Amino acid sequence: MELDEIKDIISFLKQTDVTELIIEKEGFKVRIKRGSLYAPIEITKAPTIPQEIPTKEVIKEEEILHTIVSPLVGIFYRSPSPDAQPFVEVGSRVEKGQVVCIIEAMKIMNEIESDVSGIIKKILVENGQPVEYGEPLFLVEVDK
Amino acid sequence: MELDEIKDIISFLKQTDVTELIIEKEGFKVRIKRGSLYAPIEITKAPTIPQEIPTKEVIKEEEILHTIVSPLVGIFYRSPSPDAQPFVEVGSRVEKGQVVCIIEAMKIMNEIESDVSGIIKKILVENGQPVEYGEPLFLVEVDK
Amino acid sequence: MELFKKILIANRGEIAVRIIRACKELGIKTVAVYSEADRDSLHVKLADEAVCIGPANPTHSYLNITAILSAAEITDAEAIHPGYGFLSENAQFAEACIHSGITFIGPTPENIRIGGDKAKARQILKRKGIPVVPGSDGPVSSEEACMKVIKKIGLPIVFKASAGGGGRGMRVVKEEKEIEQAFFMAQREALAAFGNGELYIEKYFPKIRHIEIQILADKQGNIVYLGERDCTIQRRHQKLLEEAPSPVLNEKLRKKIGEYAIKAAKALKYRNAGTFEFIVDEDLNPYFIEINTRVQVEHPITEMITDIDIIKEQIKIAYGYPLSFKQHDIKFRGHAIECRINAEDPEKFTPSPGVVEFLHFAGGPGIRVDSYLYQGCKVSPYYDSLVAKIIAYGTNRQEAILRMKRALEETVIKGISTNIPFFLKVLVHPDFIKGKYFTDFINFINFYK
Amino acid sequence: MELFKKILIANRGEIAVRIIRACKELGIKTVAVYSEADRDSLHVKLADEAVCIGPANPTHSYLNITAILSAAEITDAEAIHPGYGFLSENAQFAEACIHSGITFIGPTPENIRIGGDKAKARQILKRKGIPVVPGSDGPVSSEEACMKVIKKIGLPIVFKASAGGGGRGMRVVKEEKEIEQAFFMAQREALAAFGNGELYIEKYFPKIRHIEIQILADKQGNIVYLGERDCTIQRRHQKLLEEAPSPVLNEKLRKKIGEYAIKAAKALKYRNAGTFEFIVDEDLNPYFIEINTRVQVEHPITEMITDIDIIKEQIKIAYGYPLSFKQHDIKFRGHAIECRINAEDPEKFTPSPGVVEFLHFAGGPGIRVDSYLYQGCKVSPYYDSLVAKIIAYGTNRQEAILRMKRALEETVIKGISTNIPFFLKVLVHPDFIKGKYFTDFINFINFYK
Repeated sequence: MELDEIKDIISFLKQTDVTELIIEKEGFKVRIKRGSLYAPIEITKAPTIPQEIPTKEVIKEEEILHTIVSPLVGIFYRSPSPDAQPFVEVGSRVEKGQVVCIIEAMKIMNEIESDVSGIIKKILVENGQPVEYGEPLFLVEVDK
Repeated sequence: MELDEIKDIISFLKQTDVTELIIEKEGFKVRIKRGSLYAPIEITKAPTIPQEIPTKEVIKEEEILHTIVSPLVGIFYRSPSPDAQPFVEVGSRVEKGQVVCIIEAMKIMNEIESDVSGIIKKILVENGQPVEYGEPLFLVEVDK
Repeated sequence: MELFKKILIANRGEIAVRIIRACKELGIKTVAVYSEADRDSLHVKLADEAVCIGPANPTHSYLNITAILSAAEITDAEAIHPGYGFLSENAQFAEACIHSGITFIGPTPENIRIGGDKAKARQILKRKGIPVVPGSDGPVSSEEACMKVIKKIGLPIVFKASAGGGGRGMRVVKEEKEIEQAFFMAQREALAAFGNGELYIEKYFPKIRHIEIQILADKQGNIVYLGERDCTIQRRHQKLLEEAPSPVLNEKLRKKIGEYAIKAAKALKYRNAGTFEFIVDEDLNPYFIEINTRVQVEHPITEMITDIDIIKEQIKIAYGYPLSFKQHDIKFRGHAIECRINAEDPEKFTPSPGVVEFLHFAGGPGIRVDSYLYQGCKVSPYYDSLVAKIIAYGTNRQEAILRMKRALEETVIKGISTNIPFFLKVLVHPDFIKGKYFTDFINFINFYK
Repeated sequence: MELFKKILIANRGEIAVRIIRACKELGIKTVAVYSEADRDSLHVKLADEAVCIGPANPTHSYLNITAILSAAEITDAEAIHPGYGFLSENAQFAEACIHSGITFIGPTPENIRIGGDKAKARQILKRKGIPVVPGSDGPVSSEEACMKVIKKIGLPIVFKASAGGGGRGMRVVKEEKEIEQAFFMAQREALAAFGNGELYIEKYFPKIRHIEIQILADKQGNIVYLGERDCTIQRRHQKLLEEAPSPVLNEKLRKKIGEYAIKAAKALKYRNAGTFEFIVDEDLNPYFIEINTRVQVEHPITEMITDIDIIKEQIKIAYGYPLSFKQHDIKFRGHAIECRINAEDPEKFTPSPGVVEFLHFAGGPGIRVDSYLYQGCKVSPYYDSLVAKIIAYGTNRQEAILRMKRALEETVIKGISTNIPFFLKVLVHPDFIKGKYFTDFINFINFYK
């Protein structure tokens, strides 16, 4: 039994109400005990703006991909004007310092530059959507 | 199993609600216990009547000795009248059903009988002291 | 102010906590009593002293008169506050206190006896000119006696047990052919529940409101009423939500019913706190139904609108002080609502005992919480399912409703189920918002949405 | 009642929670803003929407005007409530709101500017016949100017910064030889703290009480005062415990100071909620000292004794409604005390951030808790150490004191240190109980017992 298998079991257990599990296998013994949990803090639903970030995916891919996040609150635009071409598409190559989008705050258009060089693998926000400070915008496969 | 692997497991566990994990493998045994999750409940000092029972000792000896507890609330008396001899002393032999003390409740003297046969090893309450329901009175070494 | 030095609280749960708080604010030492199941309960932690009085089963602990009086004796408590439930309406207990030289904080044993004999209370108050629900003059013991009464007042009627409470020994009769069976069923039920099969008859009103008047009476004979509480929102005769003032009473009617209560209390030589219960029909006619000779669960809503601490007044009256205010000093202000938070399934109303795994009560303006819960505490299956009372005050009814709503939305209780989802439905129901509801209101709440 | 559909709360902690509660009770949607350190904070959980506006450092989040206005824009908030602290007394922010078409819930930018220019406010109100502490007419810019003033009013005096607050830029002078150094030190401190070295002089009274008057002013020009708050219990100019009414004011003096505040508010064309601060000397002479152009931390004690919800009134006034009551409608009732529970060492007053491991607040009659704490929450080192306000109401001062004491004794906060032990010493101190204390009271509390 490998470490990854154990982790996998524990992750699975979190979704169940099992409190103790003992596995004996080929001279291997694992005992997992859960419980006496701190109650998870869910005072009320706290919807954040914008609608749910696909956290799972981002976190998984974050391990290998770089995330460009929003440095300010505002409206996300993919192109300099409604008729213009987007700054970048999935698959575009970007250089560090290259403008990848615009965030409008207080009627001012702020050009957002990539902080790495690499390939855009995913665009996480829709054109015209409001974004928070620190919100993930792009996933980039960084040049090695 | 390497130190790094163990560290890795511990880091991972921090994100879960697992409280105990035992892994035995190739003559290697790891037990990880997390804890002190629930804050202990100590709202305020809750002094009980009478003054503190020497709980530790009682619990230790309880494992081998039998405890005669008070079946009612009242005043504990060791003898039938102030001038009389006590019903029992440490070292006395008692038979099941033998009176070991009196508990006065509402001006009524209630004779308390031993529920086992054996030797009195300890008298836990002072003469004239108030006792609660269920309060330990005597420790008895039960006949085998 | 000279007062008792030490009071024993012969109760548990939120009302024991409530009484301990009042004592602390009066500088009085407190003795909690507890069963083995309640060793870690909040009232035990808050009291200055605590005495274990028996096992979990209340018959052998909270209803054990000898154990409680012994506990008072060994701790030198000068008085006992019985709270509500348990021994609070037990005349023998009140007498036993008096015989032991301990002050019973409540009405006289005679008051308690009358409160427990509903048919007699009806008779006495009727003679004093207080309207009672049309029905029998005292108990009816035969079918023929029943028929006579029914001929006079007409159907529908309801059989009630003289010793009754909580809906047991009650039977509604709508058609003549049901009379016989209903009579015997109610009699049997009353006998089984109260050891007393005596029944009386009342006219049955399908659309009523349940209005009760809080009174305070000192030993000098001064009596005041603290306005009414509207306890119409019930489920099987168990109150769930109360409000004060009632949305249907006008100033004139309030005064009229209040004065009935005073007259009744005078006739009965009533002492200490008490509640006179009335029903009010669709045409706003009030009829006396019964007396509760103890502090009520819902007393806080009266405290919120009158600024009078009923528990403290009970203690001062029991010590011998005259009331420090007269009827005209009592000013009503704003509106208060109480929700009784029960540990129960919000749809099926089945009890839900357990350990409270996470707890967060609402705070902020106008919110009062009376509860024995703390995070990590046990809600025992042995006792009442009431775990908290959330009380919302507002300058008007609308503010009180909206405040209660936001308070319930803020409240988080995990580990046990509660009826909070039920109240959230009540508070947005158009009939509730309009104040137009009767005791059958709960039937109009959709539980399965 | 027609009102804003959505309000953004440009604050955090207990005051953000307080404002969200008021909005919920008015049926207004709320937008919380938060820094990265506050992602799990209670105000974020309670609001309908929440926007992250920057990193933990408040300069880049809660003080970031652009980020906050952008957040209002993307969420379509119609108004912003600034709470206290942060941007609440920033005239530029109020103006920026107005320019963005967003209602600023607070006074006008002009009001805020006058509030921030203490020397000028003194001058204006003095001309209107309101007694101010004897001192300079406006700022003093040279040693010679100082000497002139001092010759007139005599020593001791205190130098204060025109832009000041929180005790910075303040220096007491008791002897003539200290004047020069004190002047330059105060100037340098004021410059460093506020970017403005302007000073003015006031007579220094060693034994004073700090009394403030809460006013409400609508856009139609109606102004009322809601009585005073006594904020004399302070440590280094930081208020710790406040009470209303003041134990030293009589009816006549209360009215007099209240009317000074109204006169001042009229002179300044004041709008929305505001506080006029006075000192009262040992002979009960009041002197105006400054204006606070925002809601105060201690506003709940006024709410308790007047039954007026100040935050709701602020919102209604900002929307354009006239006040729904006149001065003679305001009735004062009972007594209220607030203790500011800070996450700090109770003896050394050093901050104590951390995770709240166990939490149990007091409940029961007369207790209000305004807090952002929940069990498991983080108390961040980046912000103010105020974690909760416990407010006790009583029908009289004695009841309020005893109630506060029992509430603090019931309260359990683990994982962080708090100043609750300090308050427990204050509440039993004979001078406090007699109501005879001045701003130096804290020196008489023995911390090491």
